[in-house]
Amino acid sequence: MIRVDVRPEPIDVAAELAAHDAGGHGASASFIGRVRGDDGLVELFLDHHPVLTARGLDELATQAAARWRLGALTLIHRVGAMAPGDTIVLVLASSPHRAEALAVTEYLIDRLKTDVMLWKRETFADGRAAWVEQREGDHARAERWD
Amino acid sequence: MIRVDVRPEPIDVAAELAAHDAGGHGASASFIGRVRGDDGLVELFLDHHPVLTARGLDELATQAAARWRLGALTLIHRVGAMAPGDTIVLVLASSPHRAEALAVTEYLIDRLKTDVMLWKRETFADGRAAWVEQREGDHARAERWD
Amino acid sequence: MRIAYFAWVRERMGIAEEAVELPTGIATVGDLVRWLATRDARGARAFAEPHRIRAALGGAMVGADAVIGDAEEVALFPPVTGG
Amino acid sequence: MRIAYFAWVRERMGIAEEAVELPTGIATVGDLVRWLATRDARGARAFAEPHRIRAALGGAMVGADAVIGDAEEVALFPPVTGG
Repeated sequence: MIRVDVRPEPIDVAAELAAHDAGGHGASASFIGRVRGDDGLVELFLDHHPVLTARGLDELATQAAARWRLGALTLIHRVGAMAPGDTIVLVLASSPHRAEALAVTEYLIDRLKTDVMLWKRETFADGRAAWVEQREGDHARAERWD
Repeated sequence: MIRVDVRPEPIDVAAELAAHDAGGHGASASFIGRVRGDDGLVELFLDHHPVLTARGLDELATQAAARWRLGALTLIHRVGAMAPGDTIVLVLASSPHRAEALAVTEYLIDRLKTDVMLWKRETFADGRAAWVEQREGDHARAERWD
Repeated sequence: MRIAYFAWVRERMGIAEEAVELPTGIATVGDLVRWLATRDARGARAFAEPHRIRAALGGAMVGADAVIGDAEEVALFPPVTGG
Repeated sequence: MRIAYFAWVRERMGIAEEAVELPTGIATVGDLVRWLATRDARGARAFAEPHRIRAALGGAMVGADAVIGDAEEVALFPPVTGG
């Protein structure tokens, strides 16, 4: 079962985990990325192009399914305005064996950072707001998989 | 917050996740290992030496905390009789940054396989029961970290 | 044809999208960006640094030399900053 | 002193643990295993292959040459088969 979603609504991790688990899998790995309230950040806004994000996530899921034996995959990305502590992204990957579940989770979270079309704007307690610049480190991590 | 537990009672993943998350962390990775019903397996029994398992898990948690910046770590291993689909082991690792959360999860799950004193007995639908022999593959994976 | 703007390109343009009739001689995405940069003050602000602009045609990423042709939408935006 | 057995060693011994008085001359874990293997039929079954036996003294893994001394517990078991 592959489930991919991009949406402005909050991500209910426990509910997604329960739905993902319904089949029962030998090994499940997950990654949860949350908004960090560093440096007085009060809002993280993610802008996106709906067609490009949906296509990007679908392609990532398809690549992962072609590369590893997957029992189930859940890939949910939130967009729009978020507060510190909110879940931005959830990856749940299950496989009969642990190495695959861990590898696909790491692959997807690395790839998400570079392959999915999202733009971040940070707003701070003092009123400053700025669009985040591209970071080289993300590309270096993602290229390990090529 | 570091939480380590070895116990015969079922592991409630959603409840553990909620407790682990209470602090709010930038990145959380998890691994869930479950009993696989391969080849007609009906019961997995894990025997253990309480002092050795507790010490082994504590040492692993301490090593992980020394090696990576951890916001929180949950490490729970079930012992005793389990049925297919039951959760055997749960690792939840949180860190401000995703690379650490993923690395510590992979480290712990690899190490658990070799460093924690557990003995597996498999019982099958046809009545056969056998203690599992040591596998070389687990040691090869664990040694990558030395 | 429709142009969609994202992130700070949208903020500087002050609109999320607009319908335009391409002037004669505007064939590629690069031509379009150069034209927008000279069309008005907000365009000058949004497209002052063309190397910082990325584009998608019909939902696929393209380079500055991509021919717009009869695409329904050209999307213009900064490099992505990840998930 | 107490001997604790685990996994198939426990099954073959038929007991989880027992209190023993060590005979004179039994100083190390290896001595203990060899003695148990000759003590009775269940010991012969459990300790027929000493290279498949691992041991812990006072909760720490030790080799066959470890001196038992005044340890409260010697644990004897097969190689672990993981988590």
